[in-house]
Amino acid sequence: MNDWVIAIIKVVFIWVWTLLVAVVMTWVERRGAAMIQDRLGPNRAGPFGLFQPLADGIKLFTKEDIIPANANRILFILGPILFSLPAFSAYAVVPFGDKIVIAGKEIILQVSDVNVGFLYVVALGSMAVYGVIVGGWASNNKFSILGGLRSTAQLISYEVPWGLALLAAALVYGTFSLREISIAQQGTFLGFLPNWGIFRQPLGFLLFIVAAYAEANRVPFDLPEAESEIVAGYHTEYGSMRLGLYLFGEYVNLCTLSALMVTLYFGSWHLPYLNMEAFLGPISYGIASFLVFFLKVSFFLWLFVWVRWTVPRFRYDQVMGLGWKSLIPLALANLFVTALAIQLTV
Amino acid sequence: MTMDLLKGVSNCLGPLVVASGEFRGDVTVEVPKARIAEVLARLRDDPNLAYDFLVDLFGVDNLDLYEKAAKPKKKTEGEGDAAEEPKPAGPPPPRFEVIYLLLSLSTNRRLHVKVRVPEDDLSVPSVTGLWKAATWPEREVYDMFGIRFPGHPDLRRLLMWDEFPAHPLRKDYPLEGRGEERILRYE
Amino acid sequence: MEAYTGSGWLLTRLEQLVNWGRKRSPWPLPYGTACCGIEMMCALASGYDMARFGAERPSFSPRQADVLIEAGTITKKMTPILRRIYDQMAEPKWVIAMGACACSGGVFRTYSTLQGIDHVIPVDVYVPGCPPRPEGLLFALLKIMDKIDMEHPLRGEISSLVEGK
Amino acid sequence: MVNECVVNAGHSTGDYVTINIGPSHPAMHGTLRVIAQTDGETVVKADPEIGYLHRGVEKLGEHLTYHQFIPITDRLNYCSAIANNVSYEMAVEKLMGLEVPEKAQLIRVIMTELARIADHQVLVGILGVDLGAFTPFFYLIIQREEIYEIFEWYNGARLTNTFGRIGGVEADLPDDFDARWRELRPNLFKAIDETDKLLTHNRIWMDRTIGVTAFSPEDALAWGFTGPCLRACGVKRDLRKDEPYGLYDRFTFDVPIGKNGDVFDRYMIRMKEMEESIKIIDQAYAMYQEMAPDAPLMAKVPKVIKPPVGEVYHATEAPNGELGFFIKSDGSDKPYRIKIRPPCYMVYQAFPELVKGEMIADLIACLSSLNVIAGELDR
Repeated sequence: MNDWVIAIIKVVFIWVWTLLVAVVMTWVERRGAAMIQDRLGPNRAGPFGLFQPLADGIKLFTKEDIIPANANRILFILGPILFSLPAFSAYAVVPFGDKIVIAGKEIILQVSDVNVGFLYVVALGSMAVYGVIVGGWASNNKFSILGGLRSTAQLISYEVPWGLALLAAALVYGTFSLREISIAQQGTFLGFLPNWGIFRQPLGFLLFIVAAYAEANRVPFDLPEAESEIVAGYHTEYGSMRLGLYLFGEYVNLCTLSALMVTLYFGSWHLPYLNMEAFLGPISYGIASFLVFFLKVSFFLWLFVWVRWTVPRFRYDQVMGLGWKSLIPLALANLFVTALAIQLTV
Repeated sequence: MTMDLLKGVSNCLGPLVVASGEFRGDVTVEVPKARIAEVLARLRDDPNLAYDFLVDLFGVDNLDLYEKAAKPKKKTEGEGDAAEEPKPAGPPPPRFEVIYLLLSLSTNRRLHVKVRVPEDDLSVPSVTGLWKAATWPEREVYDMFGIRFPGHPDLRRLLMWDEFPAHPLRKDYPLEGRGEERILRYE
Repeated sequence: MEAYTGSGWLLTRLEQLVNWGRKRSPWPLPYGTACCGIEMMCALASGYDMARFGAERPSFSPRQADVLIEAGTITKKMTPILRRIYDQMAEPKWVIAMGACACSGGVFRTYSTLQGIDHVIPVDVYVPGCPPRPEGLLFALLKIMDKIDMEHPLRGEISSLVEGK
Repeated sequence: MVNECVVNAGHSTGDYVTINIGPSHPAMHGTLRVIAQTDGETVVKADPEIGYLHRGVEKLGEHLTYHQFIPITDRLNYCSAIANNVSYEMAVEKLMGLEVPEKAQLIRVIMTELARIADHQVLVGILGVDLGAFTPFFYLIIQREEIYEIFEWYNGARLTNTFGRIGGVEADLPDDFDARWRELRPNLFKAIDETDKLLTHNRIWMDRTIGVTAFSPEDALAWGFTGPCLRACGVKRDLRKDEPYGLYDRFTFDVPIGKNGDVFDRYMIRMKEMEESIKIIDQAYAMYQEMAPDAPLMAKVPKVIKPPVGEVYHATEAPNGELGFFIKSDGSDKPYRIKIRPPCYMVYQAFPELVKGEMIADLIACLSSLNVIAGELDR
């Protein structure tokens, strides 16, 4: 019974946390863009415009819900849901802290420690493409279908280097469980570096982050919704809260990807050269590990915003070229070298 | 300098020059309408003149000008009524002009070549074969004056919508239009 | 039942919340056809920064926009397209006619120019000027916000629901 | 039949998909429309449709007096209204045979070059936005606001300036031009520099622009290209150098040219021309400072302008290329016929040729780099 309550609390906590981060992210994105562009950004809704996402949400909720006459109704409704659900679900296996001991009971800060958490994340990551293609197709709009097609091609192409980079990481840690990977990153590597994934897999990390940007449809890979080319891409015909779900799902996606990056390559909740567990109490250690994790995630979230407002976007064939001609060979080489190194050292 | 230019042009074109003039340094030659393509080709290929760049091409409606000349005292104010007024006696001079602005990139000299188009034969041979630059200007002249250009690859209206009933830059078309509205059928 | 209909407390509060949301997030559809489009750009850019009022994320898809900023001349050739764009926008929607041409045709009293977009679509705020300064557009946006404040978005729906039962 | 392609852009035929881009499309600048036949992402055929901003300017000109037409010219290329004003005024002055005082000409040069900078800033900014890089646009617009301030404080309008009069200019440069220019000048360099750093050597930017919609000089001349688009193809032609009007023969400046005539070259030409324009302003302002403070600003012009019967064509180098005014006078106070030769009209008609076989994203990049301003395109 007690375990059930804890599990539910954890699920609710992670939902609320993800939702909150996604909401704050929309604010960060706008204010961040404004900061980069020498503007102020939204500052009327609440203090520093913090309630801006709330206002957007209320407005989108109360807006007329249009389903175009020629659209496929069922799929049109299904699209945004298919898009945003996997993004939420993927979070279930990502550890957001080490453990917390309350009243003698040790609680792992992770919704569920699946031993194939890795595969689960990859599988759900590829689910998101259905939301895009279904939405794009159901809209019965040429720009939407173009956006949907671009997205499909892009996601499928980048799934491969993404998966290969993950595979190399899995080889290094010898496990598919994200929690075990996190724990394995404690201590130092080669005596002076933190024992983080990025130092064991530098190329893998680069491949992962490029592929993650493509997976998240962010600049420079925002072709599915390339504003100046195909209006709004797959969600051209979407208005009201359905659009809200698409926009929201994107930020949740960013959250998941950032969390994954931190878990795999940036030592999850570990601080470099510092074992927090040694001098913090059981409760404060739990909180501190969560905060460290959160700080690292925030940096990667900000990186998404930063990159978005700095670089132009690729062209369709260049995206494909980059994916198939550069990333996949590199990822294969990375995997091979990793395997070789492990074989030699073991 | 302009005299040299005029001489050079008449040497090149010979009897094709119907009339020529000069105003503020701009030299204008008038040539017969039917042979405009030949004239422009000759001007372009002549090594001394080398008018190798078509700057622009446009039409002029001389309706009011002739009416004013016929009745110098009374100035017509409303162009809308001008069409209904009786034409002056005698064979009317050609109503429209099409003017070609040429430029020589090597010598930086310009030349206006003019053809006159009577109202009963609204067609001028197309020069799109010589310069692709003439494509849209010819369409525009067709749109605005109704002058056709046989030989043009795609002579459609350019600025007004396809069903527009008039040619707006003609002098007998009122400035504020005749109340045309564009109606689109949605599917 | 009283609380849900008429000017009950709950309804009024809810309406205020909805109005606040709409007011703070008027996503524009920047339909800049001519000179005013450049001034509209300036209003969106750093110097004037319309995003302060939440009017960010220019939505070129009419489905996603709230405020149609019609900046510039509408010719008769364009008229049906403007009408269609307006029709495609989801309720609630507002229209700003920016500039003399959009308001009345401006200096272009000619055969091809529509003499004011209010011949084809309803306009909420007119901004005079040829072109108006970006401040003019910002003021128009504030006027739209005032207008939103005076609306009762839920009243009609809820009372018809209640009375229907 | 004619109607079917209007809003719904026709139906796809055969193997190709017809995509209607515009007129309300983020990259179409409000009033352009391209009906593209595409094979996947590749454009097989593009058919631009114009006229959505045809306001009847030429017809209107026949009903306005010579002075009244100046404000209408503002609304041709609204990114650089002053260049249009000056071009029109010079055409009328040529028609009248007027000699404009030197000081007025210097003021014209200063203002025209400022307008050129403002125009190029918009182009570069919008090109960035259309390729997905939003930030340079904002950096450029900030400096553009400062140029606007100079305009505004000279004649009261930010955008549609109605600068100058036939026969001269209406007012002397205000006293604190010196201070303002000294403040603006480094900022302009800074904005150009920042944009340069953000874009020019950015790998993605280079991939997106170099070699995209390249055009040969022969084709460019046959299609009637002028201005930066022609220079990008490698033809050194600038009316300020080749047919110097006004005082342009007194200034030293370079005419940057490109090699391939692709989007990157068009972008680079604009970036370099901004710097050249600053050079010209420096020289013109130095010459202006040497003039007597009470030197005349206007030629002797009658109250009512009635030019002699005749027809003239006068062209100037507007930011987009050769902007020419053909004016036919019948001796009355109104022009008998005004024909405007807009620079981007000729450039844009080659659009189908330019984008054939390129991708949809390139179509957008190409359109932006041509700087098609609907106001002067459709008139």
